[in-house]
Amino acid sequence: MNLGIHPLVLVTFFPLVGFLAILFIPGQRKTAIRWTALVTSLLNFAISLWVLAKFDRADAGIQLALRTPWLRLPGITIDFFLGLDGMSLLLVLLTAFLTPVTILSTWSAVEEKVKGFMLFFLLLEVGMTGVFLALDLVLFYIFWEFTLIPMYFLIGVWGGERRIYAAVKVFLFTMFGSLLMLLAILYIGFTAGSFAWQDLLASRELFASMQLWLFLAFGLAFAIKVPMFPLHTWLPDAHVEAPTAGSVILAGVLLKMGAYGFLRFNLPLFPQAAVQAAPWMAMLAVIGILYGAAVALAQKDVKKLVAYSSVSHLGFVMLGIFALTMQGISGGVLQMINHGLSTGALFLIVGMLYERRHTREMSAFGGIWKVMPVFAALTLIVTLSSMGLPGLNGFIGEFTILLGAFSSPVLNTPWFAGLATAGVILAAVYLLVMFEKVFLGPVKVEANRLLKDLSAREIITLLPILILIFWIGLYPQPFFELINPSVERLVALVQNAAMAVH
Amino acid sequence: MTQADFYSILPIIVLAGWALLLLAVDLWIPKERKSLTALLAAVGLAVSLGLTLAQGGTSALTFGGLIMLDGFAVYLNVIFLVSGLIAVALGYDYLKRMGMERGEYYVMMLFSISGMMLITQAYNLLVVFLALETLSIPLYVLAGFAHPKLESQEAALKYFLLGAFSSAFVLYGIALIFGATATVGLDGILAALQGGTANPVLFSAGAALMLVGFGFKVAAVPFHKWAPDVYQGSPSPVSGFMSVAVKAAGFAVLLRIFLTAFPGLAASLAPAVWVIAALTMIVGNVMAIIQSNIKRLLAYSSIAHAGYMLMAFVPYGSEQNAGQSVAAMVFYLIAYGLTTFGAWAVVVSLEQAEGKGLTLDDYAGLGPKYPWLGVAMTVFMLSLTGVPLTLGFWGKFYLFKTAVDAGYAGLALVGLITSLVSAYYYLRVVVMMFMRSGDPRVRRDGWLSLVALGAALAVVALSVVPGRLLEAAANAVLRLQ
Amino acid sequence: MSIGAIIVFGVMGFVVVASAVGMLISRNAIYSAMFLVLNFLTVGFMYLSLGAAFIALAQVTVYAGSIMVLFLFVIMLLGGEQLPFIDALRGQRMVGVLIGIAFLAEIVLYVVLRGDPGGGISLTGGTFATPAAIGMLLFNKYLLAFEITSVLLLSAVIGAIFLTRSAKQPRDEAAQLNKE
Amino acid sequence: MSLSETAVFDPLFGLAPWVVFLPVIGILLNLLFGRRLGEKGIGAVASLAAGGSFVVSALLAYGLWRNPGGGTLLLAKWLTIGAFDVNWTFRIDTLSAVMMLVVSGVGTLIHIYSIGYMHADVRHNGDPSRFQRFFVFLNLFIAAMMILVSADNFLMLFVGWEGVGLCSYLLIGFWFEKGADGIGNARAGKKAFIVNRIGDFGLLIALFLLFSYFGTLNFSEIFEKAPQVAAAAPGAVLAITLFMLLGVAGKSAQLPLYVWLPDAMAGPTPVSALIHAATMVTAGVYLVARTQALYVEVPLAQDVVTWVGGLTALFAATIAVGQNDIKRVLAYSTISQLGFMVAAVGMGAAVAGMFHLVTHAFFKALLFLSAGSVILGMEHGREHGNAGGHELDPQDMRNMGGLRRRMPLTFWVYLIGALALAGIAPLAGFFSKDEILLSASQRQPAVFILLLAAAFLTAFYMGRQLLLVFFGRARSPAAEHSRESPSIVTLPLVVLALLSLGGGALNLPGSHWLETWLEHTFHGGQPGGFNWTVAITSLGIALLGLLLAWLVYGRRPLASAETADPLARPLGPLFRGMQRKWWVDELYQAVIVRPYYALAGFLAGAVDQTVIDGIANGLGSLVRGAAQYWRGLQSGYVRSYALTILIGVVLMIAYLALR
Amino acid sequence: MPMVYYLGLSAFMFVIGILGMIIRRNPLVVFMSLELMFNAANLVFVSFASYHKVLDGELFVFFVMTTAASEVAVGLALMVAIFRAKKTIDIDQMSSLKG
Repeated sequence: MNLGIHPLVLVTFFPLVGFLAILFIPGQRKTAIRWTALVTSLLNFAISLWVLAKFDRADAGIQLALRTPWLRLPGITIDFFLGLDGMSLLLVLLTAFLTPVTILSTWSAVEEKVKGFMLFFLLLEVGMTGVFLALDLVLFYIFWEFTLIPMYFLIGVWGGERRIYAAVKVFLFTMFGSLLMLLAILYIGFTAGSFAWQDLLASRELFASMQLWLFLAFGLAFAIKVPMFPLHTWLPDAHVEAPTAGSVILAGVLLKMGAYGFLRFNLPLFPQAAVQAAPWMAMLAVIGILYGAAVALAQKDVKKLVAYSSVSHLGFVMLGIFALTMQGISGGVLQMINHGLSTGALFLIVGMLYERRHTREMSAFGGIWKVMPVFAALTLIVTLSSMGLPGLNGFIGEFTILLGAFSSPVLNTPWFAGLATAGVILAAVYLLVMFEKVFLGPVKVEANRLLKDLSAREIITLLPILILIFWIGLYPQPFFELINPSVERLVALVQNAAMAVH
Repeated sequence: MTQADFYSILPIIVLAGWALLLLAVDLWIPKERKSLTALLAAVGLAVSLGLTLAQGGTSALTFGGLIMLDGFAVYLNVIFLVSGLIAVALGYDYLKRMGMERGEYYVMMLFSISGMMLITQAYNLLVVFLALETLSIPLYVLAGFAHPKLESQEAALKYFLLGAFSSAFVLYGIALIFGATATVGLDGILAALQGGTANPVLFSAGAALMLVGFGFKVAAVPFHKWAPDVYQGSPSPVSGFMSVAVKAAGFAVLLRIFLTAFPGLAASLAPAVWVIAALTMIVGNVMAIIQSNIKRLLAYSSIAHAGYMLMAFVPYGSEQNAGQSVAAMVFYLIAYGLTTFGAWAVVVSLEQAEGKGLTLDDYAGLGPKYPWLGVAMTVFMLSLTGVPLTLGFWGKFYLFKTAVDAGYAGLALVGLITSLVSAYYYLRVVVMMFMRSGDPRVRRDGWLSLVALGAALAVVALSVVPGRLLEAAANAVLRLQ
Repeated sequence: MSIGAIIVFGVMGFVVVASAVGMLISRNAIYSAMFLVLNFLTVGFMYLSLGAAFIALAQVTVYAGSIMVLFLFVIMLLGGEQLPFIDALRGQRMVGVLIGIAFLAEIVLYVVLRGDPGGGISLTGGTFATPAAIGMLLFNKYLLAFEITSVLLLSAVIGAIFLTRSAKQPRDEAAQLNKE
Repeated sequence: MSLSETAVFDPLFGLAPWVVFLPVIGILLNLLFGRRLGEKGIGAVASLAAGGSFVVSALLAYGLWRNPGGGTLLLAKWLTIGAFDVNWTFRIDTLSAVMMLVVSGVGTLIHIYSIGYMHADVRHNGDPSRFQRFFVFLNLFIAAMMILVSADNFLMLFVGWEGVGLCSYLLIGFWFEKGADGIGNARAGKKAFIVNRIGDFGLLIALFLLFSYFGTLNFSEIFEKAPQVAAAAPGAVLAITLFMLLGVAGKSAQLPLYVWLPDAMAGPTPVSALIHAATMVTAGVYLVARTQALYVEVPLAQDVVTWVGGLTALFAATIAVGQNDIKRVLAYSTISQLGFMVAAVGMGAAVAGMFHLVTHAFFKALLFLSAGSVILGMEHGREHGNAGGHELDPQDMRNMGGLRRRMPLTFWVYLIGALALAGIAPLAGFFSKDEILLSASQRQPAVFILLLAAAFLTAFYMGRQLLLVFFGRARSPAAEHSRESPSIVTLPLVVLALLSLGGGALNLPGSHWLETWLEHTFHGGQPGGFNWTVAITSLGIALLGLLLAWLVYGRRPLASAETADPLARPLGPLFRGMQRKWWVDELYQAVIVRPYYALAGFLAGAVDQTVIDGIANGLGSLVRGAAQYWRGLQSGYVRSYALTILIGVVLMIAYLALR
Repeated sequence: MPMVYYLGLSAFMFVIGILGMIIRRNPLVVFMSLELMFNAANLVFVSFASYHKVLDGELFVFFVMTTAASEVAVGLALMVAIFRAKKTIDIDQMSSLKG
């Protein structure tokens, strides 16, 4: 295959074209920079759709693989190895979809150092796409770590008041986990003689004796990223301080990298360990669901509330994954997309509020529905999607996850799913409280009376997300058709391991 | 002296000879035109570099067993010579700015590099000792080059006294090894060891004392304490040179002697080196986080990096790992050297007379004002942290891989955790540059910018295609024994 | 091994150690230097007794002679200052001595006694280390080393000149620092 | 019960999705073009959408008449994951047809009523732009409710189930800036949603259990397998039914989750009529009726359901006695009546329950809409009355009195509704309630007593309400200046009054028309009957209640709005309990709400910030502390450095020596 | 003579040299102590040269002397320079760089 036109290479590295173009635009020409970034990311979205068109839904395996040796170290070769299956394709699509949306949202939000912002943003897109496509452990690790850098700058330079604290915290937390993962990667490479995912899948017996430790090392990295309770404390800080676009991408895509890591590596490579750890992971997931929901309720800052809601939502994803059933995992994958859309949209909404009032304290608002009816209506839909109202996307994910977890033979008890279902109640509590405090009641603060309703650009920013929210809620079948084959394979693999364990 | 003998040390002869010549020529170069001296020094280094590269692929034991020419030596000599070129580039403008434009800088530099090249090629402990002194004595002078600035003098004195102290340990160690084996040639020592005629106690004690001496040179804990003070007090280009070239020389001789002559000692020394490596990584990184002076910060960082390299040194004794140990270490030397020199170039750019411009606060606002320099420094900091898409990542990756392959996952874990600590202080520099506002003053100098940007580019570009470099490192290994 | 030899060795050994201790504890640097000269001379005699005549000679001329004279010159130049007794580093002396003794014990107990190569040195082999033999070795096998030494000495000389010469014109900043 | 019965798929069944599509089209039209359509246009579009739905429902019913076996219609694949497979499938059978007819029929009437009511209401409340929003929500409700009742599987039912909850939330908080502290209405909406979510939690668990024991969520398959599964795992079916009961309790406002419904009266009156009286709240009853096949397998669950219904019926009735807000009385009455229905379906008398559901929809919608008419009249009177009593509550019955003369039409229809509710023969309520009482007397004598007591109280509080509102003298200027509502408001009242009058004909003893109709869906249900003893007892009790009400409130009408209730003295603390709703809200506040808030605060502050984040930051401080300590060792003294080297050497040699 | 005697004696010299480095504040005396350490090593070389009858040891001592000479040259020059600038040679005064 010709490297130059391989679709996966293109979809991964295309943003670099925009990167280079922006590099040569003078910093004062903000509009030109914005348009370049937007067009680049839109083209990349188109490329991702092209990849989708090339994808064979019936095939459960890795497709469109590209594998060339990259480095030869003594006894082992590191490959440049890209490839995708349904799960990764969906996440690549999500990335390519959210990036232009997010760039559009920065139109008026980012006025300072636009050039740098867009440069980092496009770099971030490269890193994120790479994470979902890389099938060589080392290549994966490189993309994984690389995403940290642009994110670090996005938070640290364009963030809020305590941005530096938040940026460093993000960096250190993530790095802590990934360093242990690196150790595990090295160990696997040493014992199995390869870093390529498919080789390792075939030869996982070679490191089976250590797999619980390897699972934990990988798991720590991913759990921090997800983030799972109690490793989540970086997230609220990061979200609160990050600029809107950063929060959207952070919640929308970066957190998914953790969950994706579990699916791509932890389950297939260490299946027995996964089965053994499943109850514990599920327990943490459930604690995360309930805890995140409770803590979210106590927040005064809208953004922090949404951040903690992420902890809760990602708990569902993790519960689904560690149900280790078809429904659980498929639901988990879909819920990743859902969370990306709903929470991403919520952050966009918070950003729109912040742009108007320069505060995110809920007490500064109230009665906004009266002033900004369109905004309120859109927010309501997003909020409902986030709390899992049937007919919208969130429900489909949560329901299938809970369904999968409830009858999971690995978890072997309905308690996890039962408690998690209680999280559905709590989600309604904090989200409705949020909606009430911001949008309902009388307009108490004078400054709020003059707020302008959404502009056409802002509506266009939200609209694609809303369409997907309804689409997935009402007709998720196409999405599941993408996910199911790969998940089926994965579940079969893990179930065999479970048999071996019991 | 046969032709082969001559050829094997030709680059050294040329360099030392050039230094003598330069010394003489410098007398006629007026004070305003010392740039000519710099240029001449660079030419000498370049010539020597060319000759060294021409030596590539050959392997010979010459001077009746005193000198070894092999891929390892060529590889490291290239490092030394390139370091020299960079140090000249860094020093050229710096000396002028600081009002100490003296030709001796270049002469001393060339002498010191000759010593380094010699120590890498030395195959006899006597030559090792002489080369050690040859590389050290000019450095004592260079450390005090900014005299009568007190800081510089203090640095020179500390470096001198402690350097001599550590030399004494090396010497005593050599003496014990001579006592144990009745020879000072590395081949003879190996033969004595393998023949079982060596006195094991004297031998291991001697080796331990030598380890102390070289540990001092590479600034391994607990022999590291000179480094922060000396790096801070010395002129910045010299500090940069020390943190790269001297460290490289220290590791070169360590590898040369221990791998060639002492492989049997590995088992008994491994735990000690393990502890030293761990301590070095811990202390270096932990101490760095509270530094506010950039030079001191880089000094502690260089201590930490010595620890990482020692990590790969721990398993040097086993047959299957020795090659990888060396490859990993020499590869890391390149990665670390490029990165560190780049960082020092930025430091030199910002340093002003009377030691101003050296605190972290002076870096505030660098990013927005001088984006290229800021980006370059960011690249260096990330590379030192070991974040992917920098050469530093591959370097660390290789080191950790070596440690893990040899069964030292615990040590690798220490390394990883301390890397995390290091991220904190490296990021502080980035934070300062990009996330705090300020108005830094930067010296615009072509050579400095070339070094900084060139190094940054190399660090990133080579990380994308590190294949050739890894190959070179792997080749540097095979001919060691 | 005759009693006489032991007595000679004992006396020399005592002088060596005593003069070393003397150097260590003399408060005046000149006394220290003189003790060190005595030490070097005694060691030189010991070399002689070991049959290393050439080295013994070099020891006396180079070490006890030129090097120590250089020391004395500098001591005179700097005024042989006696430093106040107050030690800024509390406990340094105590700990230093204790650890030094520990080190000595280690060397003696481990290196010297456990590493005892056995046997002794016959002090009669006069023909072994002749100056001629040394010369042959020096200019054949160690010719390179000899040449390295020349570079080494040269660089040391240049360094010494550099360090002392430019100090004649102290710069303003140095002067300022001195005032502080 | 099984698909196999669908011998003939009537072509009319193909229309089924339109019961949902039409309201959705209405929503879209009103959303997109609402501004241009104007109030009339909006109302017309929305009403036509609902009316169209009714027509489709009627056609479906006609189809069912031809092919009573019913059928299912697959609209689209929805979710397929492994063994889990659910689709958007509509189920057309006699039960769903009844529900569709009720929902769209009553719904259409209320849409029409709302055109007039909301025209006035948005102006009273000062935001005419919300007229459009109201009808969008109303249509959305119809759509969601239709999904609920026409679903062929539990998941689709759940979509409707929560969808109607959402509409309820939106409409309760329709005037979100009004109510206590300006936020009361919004809070009421939130409360409704959350309490319903608690119920939904139960329903969700039931769904999961269903899937894990039946492997499907389709009605027909589940009902078919029910006997086998119940035989194999009786505990599972019990759990399923009880968790489902939790959902029922939430949606149909049964103990202990009834608390949201009274507060829901914050919504505009048509909403109270449509959602919180006639249709949505009966979804729970519908669910139990729909899943009779499961309940009949576990008598214990049936008993529990019956008891919950019976207790709720009595409990809510007692509270209704103590209320002064005209709508709140009706709200508690609704809860009470829902108790009747739940008890009925719990006992297996599904037809009786459905019968009461239908008649209740008629007369309770009538009562609410009439109450709305009263409120409109009061609001009009408040604005035109000279005394500027703008704080005067137009819903407080103590402020009314004597409205009989000022609003005669409203009075008459109200009277019909009230008597129907009280169970006076031959109005609709009498027959349906009688059937329930009969079943209870046969199967659960204890519950029969409870229901009888509730029936007595029903008659009493309805009598009290009639007397307070329409009789005596006007007790406020607003009441004096009130006037009859416009015809667009009263027209639906008349229609509903007629239905309340004659609704009993649906299932008259003897004809049992409804029972025959529903039998196609409920197989093997016991045939209803008629028992003179029970009928006379219930009628007597109702009359007794009315008489007592007249004795207390009719003989000596309240003098003024401030006069204490005549019951307050004789009943003492008992009456206070009725008035204060037995302090249940306070109890929940103290036991659940406040502790949860406190817990959230504790977790966010003490646990999250202090402990968890503290550990991470503490590690950082630890490293920093170590560095500070070691910094002291880097003293700058060269001798100290030498000592460090020596220590290193000593340790190394020691290691070698001791190795 | 037993070899251990020489080893022992050199050990004493070496340790005393170390102590000089650690205890004394006069850099000249420190420097002398360093020379003492070198001499200790030399003694080992010479005695082992005689013991093994291998001349390399003695030659080593010769080279040590030359390096010692060059070190002394640089070291003393440094001290002189410092004395000129600071008017004192107390090495404890040279502790401004720390931490």
